[in-house]
Amino acid sequence: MSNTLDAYLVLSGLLFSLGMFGFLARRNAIAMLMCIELMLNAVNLAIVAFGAFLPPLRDSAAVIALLVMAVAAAEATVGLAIVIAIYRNRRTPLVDEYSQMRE
Amino acid sequence: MSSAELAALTPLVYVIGLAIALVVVDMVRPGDDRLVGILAGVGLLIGMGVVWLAGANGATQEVFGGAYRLDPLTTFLDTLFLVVAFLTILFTPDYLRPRGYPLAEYAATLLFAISGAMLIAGATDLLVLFLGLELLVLPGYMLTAYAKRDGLATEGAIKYFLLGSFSSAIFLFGLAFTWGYTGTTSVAGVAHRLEQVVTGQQPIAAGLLMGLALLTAGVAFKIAAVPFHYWTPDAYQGSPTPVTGYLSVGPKIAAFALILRLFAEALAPLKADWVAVVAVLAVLTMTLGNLVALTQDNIKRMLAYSSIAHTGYILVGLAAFAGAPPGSEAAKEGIASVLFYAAAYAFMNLGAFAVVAALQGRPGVTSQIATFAGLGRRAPLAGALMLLFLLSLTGIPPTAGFFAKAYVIAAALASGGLVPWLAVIVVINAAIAAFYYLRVGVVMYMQDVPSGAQPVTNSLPMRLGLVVAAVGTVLIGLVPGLLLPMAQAAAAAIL
Amino acid sequence: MGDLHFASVVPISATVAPPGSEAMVLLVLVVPLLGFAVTALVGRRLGRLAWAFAVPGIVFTWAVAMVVVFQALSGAYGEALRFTVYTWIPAGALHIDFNLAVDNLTAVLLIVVTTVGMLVHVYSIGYMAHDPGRWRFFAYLNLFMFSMLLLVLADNFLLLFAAWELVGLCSYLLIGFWYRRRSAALASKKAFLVNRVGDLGFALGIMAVWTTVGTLNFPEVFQLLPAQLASGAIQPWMLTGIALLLFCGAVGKSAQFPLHVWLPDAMEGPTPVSALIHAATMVNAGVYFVARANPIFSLSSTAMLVVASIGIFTAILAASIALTQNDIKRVLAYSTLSQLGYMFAALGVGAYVAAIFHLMAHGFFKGLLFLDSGSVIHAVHEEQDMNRMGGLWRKLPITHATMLVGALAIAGIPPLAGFFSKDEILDEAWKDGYSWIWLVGVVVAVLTAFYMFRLMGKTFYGPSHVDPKVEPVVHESPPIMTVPLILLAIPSAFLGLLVGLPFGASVIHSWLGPIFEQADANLGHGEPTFAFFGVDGVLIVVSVIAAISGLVLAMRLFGFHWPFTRREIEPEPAVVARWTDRLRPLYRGSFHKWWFDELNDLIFVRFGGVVAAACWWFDVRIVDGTVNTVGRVVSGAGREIRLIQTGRVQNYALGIAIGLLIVAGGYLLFGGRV
Amino acid sequence: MLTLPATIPFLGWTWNDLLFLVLAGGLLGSALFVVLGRNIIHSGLWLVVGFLMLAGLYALLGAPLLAGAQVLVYIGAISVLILFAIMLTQSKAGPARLVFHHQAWAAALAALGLGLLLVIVVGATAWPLADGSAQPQTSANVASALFDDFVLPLEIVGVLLLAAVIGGVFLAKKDDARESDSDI
Amino acid sequence: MSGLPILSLVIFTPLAGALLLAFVPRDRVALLRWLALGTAVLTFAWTLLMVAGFNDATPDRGGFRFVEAASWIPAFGIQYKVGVDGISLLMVLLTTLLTAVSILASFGPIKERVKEYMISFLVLEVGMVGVFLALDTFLFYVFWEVVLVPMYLIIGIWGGPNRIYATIKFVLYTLIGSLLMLVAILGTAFVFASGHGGDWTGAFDYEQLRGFGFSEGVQLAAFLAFFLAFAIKVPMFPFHTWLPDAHVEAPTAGSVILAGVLLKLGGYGFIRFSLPLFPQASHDLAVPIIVLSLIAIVYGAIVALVQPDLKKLIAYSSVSHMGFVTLGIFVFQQQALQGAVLQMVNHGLITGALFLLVGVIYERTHDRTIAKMGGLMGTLPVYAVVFGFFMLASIGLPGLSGFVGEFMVFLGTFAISPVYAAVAVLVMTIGAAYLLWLFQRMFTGDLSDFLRGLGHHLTDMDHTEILTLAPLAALVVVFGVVPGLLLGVLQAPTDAVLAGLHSAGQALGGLP
Repeated sequence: MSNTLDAYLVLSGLLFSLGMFGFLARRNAIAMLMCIELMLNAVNLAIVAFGAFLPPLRDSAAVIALLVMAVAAAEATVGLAIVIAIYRNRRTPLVDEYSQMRE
Repeated sequence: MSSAELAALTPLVYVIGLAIALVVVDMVRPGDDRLVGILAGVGLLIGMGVVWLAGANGATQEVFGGAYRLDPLTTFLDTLFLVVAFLTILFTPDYLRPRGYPLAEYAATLLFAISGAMLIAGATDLLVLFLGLELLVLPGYMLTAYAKRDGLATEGAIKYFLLGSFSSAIFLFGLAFTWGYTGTTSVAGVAHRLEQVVTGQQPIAAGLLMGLALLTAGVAFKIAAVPFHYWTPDAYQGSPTPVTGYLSVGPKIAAFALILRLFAEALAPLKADWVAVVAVLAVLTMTLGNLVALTQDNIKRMLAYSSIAHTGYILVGLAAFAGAPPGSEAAKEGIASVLFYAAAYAFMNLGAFAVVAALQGRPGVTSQIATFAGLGRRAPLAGALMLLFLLSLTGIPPTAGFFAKAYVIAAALASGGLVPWLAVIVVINAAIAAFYYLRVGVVMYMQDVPSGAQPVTNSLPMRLGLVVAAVGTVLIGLVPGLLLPMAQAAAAAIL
Repeated sequence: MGDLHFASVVPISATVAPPGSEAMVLLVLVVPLLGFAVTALVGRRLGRLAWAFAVPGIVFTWAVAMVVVFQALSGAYGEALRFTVYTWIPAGALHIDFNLAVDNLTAVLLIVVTTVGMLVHVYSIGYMAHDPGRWRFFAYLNLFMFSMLLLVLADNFLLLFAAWELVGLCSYLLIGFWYRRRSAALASKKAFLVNRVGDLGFALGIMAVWTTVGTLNFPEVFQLLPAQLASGAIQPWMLTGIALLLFCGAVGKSAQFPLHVWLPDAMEGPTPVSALIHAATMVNAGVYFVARANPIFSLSSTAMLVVASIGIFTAILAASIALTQNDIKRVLAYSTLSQLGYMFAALGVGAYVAAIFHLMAHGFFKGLLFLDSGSVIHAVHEEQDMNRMGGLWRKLPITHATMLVGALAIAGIPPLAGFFSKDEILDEAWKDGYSWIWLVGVVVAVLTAFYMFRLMGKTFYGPSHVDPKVEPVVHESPPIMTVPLILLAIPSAFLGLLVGLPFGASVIHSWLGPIFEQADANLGHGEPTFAFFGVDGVLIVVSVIAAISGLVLAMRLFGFHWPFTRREIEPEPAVVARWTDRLRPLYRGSFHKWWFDELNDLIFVRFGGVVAAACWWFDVRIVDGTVNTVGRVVSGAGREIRLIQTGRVQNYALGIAIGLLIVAGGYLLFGGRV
Repeated sequence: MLTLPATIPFLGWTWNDLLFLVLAGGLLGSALFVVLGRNIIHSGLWLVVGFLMLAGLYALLGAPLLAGAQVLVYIGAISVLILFAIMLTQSKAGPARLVFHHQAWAAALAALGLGLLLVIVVGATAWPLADGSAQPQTSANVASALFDDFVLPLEIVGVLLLAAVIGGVFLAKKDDARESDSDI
Repeated sequence: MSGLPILSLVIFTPLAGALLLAFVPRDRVALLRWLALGTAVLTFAWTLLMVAGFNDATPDRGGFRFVEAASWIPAFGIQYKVGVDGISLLMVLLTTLLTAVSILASFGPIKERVKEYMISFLVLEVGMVGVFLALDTFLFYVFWEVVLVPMYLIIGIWGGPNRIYATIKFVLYTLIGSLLMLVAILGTAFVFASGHGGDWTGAFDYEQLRGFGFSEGVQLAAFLAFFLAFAIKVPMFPFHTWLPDAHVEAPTAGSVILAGVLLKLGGYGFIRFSLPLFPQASHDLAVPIIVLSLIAIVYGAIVALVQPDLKKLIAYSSVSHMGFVTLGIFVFQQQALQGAVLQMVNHGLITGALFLLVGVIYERTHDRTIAKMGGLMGTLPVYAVVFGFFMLASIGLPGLSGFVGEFMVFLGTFAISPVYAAVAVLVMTIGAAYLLWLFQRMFTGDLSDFLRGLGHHLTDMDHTEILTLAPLAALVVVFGVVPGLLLGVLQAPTDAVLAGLHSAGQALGGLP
């Protein structure tokens, strides 16, 4: 089981879905950000799994996963900066209260 | 790194270097917006020269083992991105200065974003594409939030950021699937592998299709296609107006560049599968964009919906490519029409937002359409230019928007399958769109100047930028032959 | 630019006409036109002398016309003088010239038109002397002369139609001359519109002619249509159709039933206008046209029957109305209708010469009668109600005398003009087997004599009912008016003797006979025969008795004054009242003109108004409503759809997720190619 | 040394299988806590746990280098960043009364749908390049790939991080200028 | 004058004038007005020069003269190609004349934003003239749309109280039609190009397209798209409801141009494009179009009867009169086709004049309600006479220009079907009815209380007003008496149109 690609991919898919659920359901901006991290990690898991089970991809997988981690870090930086900026304005981290612009 | 590689990368490196230089200048002479502005403007003009020198011979040059390619498409798009950046820089100071925001970080961030766009333009590797995309959008989020004390700007930014990251994750998952299936990150490699799948008459694996779906959703978000468009109105409305102008043009065209590299090049063998989705998205996008724009009272929001509609028109060009037989003349026209539309759209849409920005030269001026009342008398030149841009957006000849639309329609007609019917939907939409564009004209020219309206004064860069946008809009419409061969050459490069 | 064919004055007739003939004919047209132009442009500045260009011009025209008439009747032009002035409509196959023709028929019409026209112009100098709009009047009148002359000179259908419309226009302008009067404005409009109804048919008829034979020139059409009928190229029903369509125009212009309603109202115009246009000339255009088109009509017995029936029906209908009218001009107007009906009856039975003869005679005496009535009206200060006249013969001797001549002439008392022409109509109707027409015609003759002398009686005889304020100042008109009366009375009295004798081979027959040869051949009429002591004589006696009986009855009831004696017959209002009472339903019908105006009002004004209002409603609510609804639906859709933009990120994300699921589902369901 | 049986008794699983199950369960469990946790700080901590589990899975997949990187980047950098941000943005009122949005049920349906779809798709796909078993990587290979084939992406990531830092600093910097009005 | 690019001069002189005006300060009102008028008159003079040289110029294979061609967008074979034949000659003449007249007529009424107004008018002229002269379908479309914007501004800025509704309706309505036409233009070009192995050279060239011979399906689709554009412009029933609104709200000169020229764009389009390019489809759809035309003719007249507003009445009369144009075109008869062109010219002159006359009274009363008028004949005799003159011309009085065209249309229609002709001639009566009734209500009787209340403001026409109307009146008479002036140049082009139609196949059934 641990030696099949499908198992890892299913795990990755479930993690991705779970992250998505959180993203759709949570109200707190930082919680949503964490959910995005979960989703990115799910992708990374898939990438690593591909690398492990598909021989031609073995070397590149690790590199790609590393780069994705870096991107995730950059995204988190920007996201948290924005969260802090809006928190200064609105004094709440709850995203669904940021609905001054609509329709 | 060979000298050839260096030469091919020069434009990209130059722009990144320029961005860093701006940061450095700001450290040396903090708060000197004037210097920063001149440096950025002149630097970008030189950048265009660099792009042209690099791509002068029109040949295709692959570097980094096929990860980056300098071809006519790259040159075309790079030039366009630099023009967008240049105009955005020109339009910005009038907005930022009265509100007390520095220009240096803004300009640097913008240039980082542009370097991302340029990377996409030349990327022929899935990973590079993804990184380019991130390099494009991350600064975009920050630009949206640039007026950080402004509640709406930050609201727009966080919406943009959250949804953008969400879609990036989706997109990345799609890339992973594609990569896992084809075993390569190279665009050419993917295309080659898929070609084998298609010609081998093998059933297309579910995993590949899922990857396709994830990729579609990811890019549809970036170009703001319905139903992935939700972020657009809020982000556009909230952003500082010059940023809105940039957002409506830069990331959108870059995302289309991504589509060209990814869908039209790597996934081209599967185009029979995705053409229907593109067509449906095109119809939904233009129709919803136009219908909702009809009811808007805020011009930035209205133009946001309008830009959604324009995404739909450009998608028609893409559908024209996808619907035509591979390698055919019609397929090339499809791509060329996308590029042409993008260029025309850049000038007219930036111009329209620039006029809005020009009116907001003082803090507290809203972007409600009512602000435009009597503009034709209050500021005849601004009014006339706005009218010009609006007419171009409507698609009235002899403006850029007209020929762009005509080109897209022609491409659709030349395509196969049901794609020609999109042409009819385009024109019906254009007629609907005319209503809200004309409504602004009505407000500007047919309503009285509100009492207490302040005179509109603009700086030299703003005026220069408006003139450039206007000249571009008229020139592309009047003499499309200037741009057309370039667009066609660029299109030919990826077929 | 275009290729213009000013083929100036190219004669195409076989006989070489005297040099300058064409120029003279053109002169007849050009002078009134110039008179119109000059008067219209400078007339206002001429003040009282507004007639200074118009009237001398028409006198000159008359003189030239008389030369033309003389040459035509003397055979100097041969069969006819035809020439083209220029090409009016050069449109490929449709080639229509501005071409004119003078033949004997035209000549006879020219006599009536120019003579009556000239006299009316002269008379108008006096009649309109005090009207501030006299310059307009003379301008219009000259334009009318031009149009009417063009009408009789035109040598193709379209040119005739053009003139036809132009005379209609002049009629419109002159009826509505006193524009401040609402009744005048309404009457002028009515005249134009009713005429236009007839013209619809006329126009269609012309189109049918062109479509059938490809030309509109009279000689060619009259040659080609019978030929095509003979060769079977067209069916008889087509010819009948063409004839009836053309006849529609005549019905309108000559005010025949059912388009007769405009003529009585047309009396709102100044009296000289009534005399010239609505009695002597324009209304005869229909008669002229049917006579002109005799080669067509005579080929269709149906068309002939229709013409005859409508004519005789109009004759009796109008006569019956004339019996009870009190407006002096209306009586004359209905009389005109009635007499025109006679002419159509004649045309219908094939008595073309008789019809034209009557046209000519009627032109003179009816013109005279109208001018007389104008003189009377003038004298009693614009009063037209005969109940407020009476006993005027003493104060208006010349008017009375000339009007008496006219009345006797129209009543058909020998040897005045009306006797000859009317008798010939009745005679031919009987001889051609239309005994019912004859019978009705005789009844009409009785009625004619009766209402004319009712008019005479109420106007001139018996006690005066004139407004006491006006009574003392009533006086005879100035010579400028009375001289034309006398001049018109002469032909009214003697025309018959001049051209109507000898019976059966009269002068007018010799003039017009050749014109109608083709028709006579078509109808199988042989050489005219006349037996004074046979059927013709009997018929003459019967019609004379009829006329005299009507006349005598009217004299008894409404009074009379024998000329040159002191004998007077006093009117009997009591008897009149008694009979009126007894015949109440008939009287009411006659008095209300058999309710035709009310019927028209109901159909066209009220019902038409409802239809028009309904159409407008349809336009605003349905057609435009649809357009606006589309707009509303579109913007409404926008307003609904914008609600999905809730402003909440999670909603957006959910939308994206659902979109992703749909896209994925779509790919997976439809993408798996085998 | 105690040697473990080749397979787990009774179940017939390999030890790796057990390890996988434990790590996978732990990953999903901690993710569930992240998603469902009422207290955002607890969510953040559970996220760290989740990252750890993932690092274990990477090791299990024969990519110890990545496992290390996961620990360093995610736990060392990102999680800390997030926890700081949580601290900065927690209002004194404590956790919000409503953790979940009204549409949570719809979100659950959508997520369930996507999860099912992914599972089905994965199950239905035969990856053409698969040879069936996991192979360990060597860091030398990774390094050569990183600095040879992937030198461009690497440099781009550097630029990306630079851009993020420059912008992030500007945004997060508290400046003294007055709060400006919104120019809607 | 050989070598002189006369057509380009006609097209671009107004543009040059507009650019010149852009640099004149806006407070120099008199200068602006006279410059605009001068430009328009100069353009008209160029037109006269063109007319003068018309017969001597050698026509090209397609019968066009003074042809100028230059490559514009080479990638698609799109050209700047202009040329003139008899039909466009007349249309251009009408356009340049009416523009000059309109500008002159605007001197008094337009007091605000004169600069923008005059520029709009001159740009409008560029578009209109361009439409008539373009021999490249793409160029044609460009000019077609150029017309839209200035008219949008003219109605929207200088119009009446409900001008915004009217102008937006006008633009949207027109745009829907024309955009579909754009699709058809591009589609036909594409079909042409594929027929030539993907070579786009000549794909928009009118003369080459004319000889191409599209398949029946393409013809039908393209015809319908063109039809919608032209039918809206004409406007044909049931696409006409923009017209009354636009007319009522437009300033006087705007109405003149709208009725005088803009409606002609549709009729011209039918003759120039629909028939020659899509003969088969024209045949197939002729009967429905004829029926629509007949409905327009009668219905427009009936609705005109009950209009309370002077301008609306004339607007509906335009619907009716333009019905003759489409009727004349689609019966495919020489006479009718020439008649249709004549009718376009005449309608332009006459209705243009009528709108000017409405403007005259509106300037004095600021009202157009017919019910408030009455008895003007006594107070404004000159006005009454001029109005009456053009009213009669509109009714179709022989001797004035309206008659010949109308009659020729009737004649051609009769040849197809007497029934159609019978329906069409109904308007001889109804048309007379609404105009005469109008005249009666406005001019006869005593001066109405409303008008009496205006006192000395109610003056007769001044010299400028007479001057604007004089050329129109003169032409109405000249063209009525000597229609050969117009017909002479129409023979060749109408022949060409009909020859194309007949060679395309079966003729329409009907009477022999």
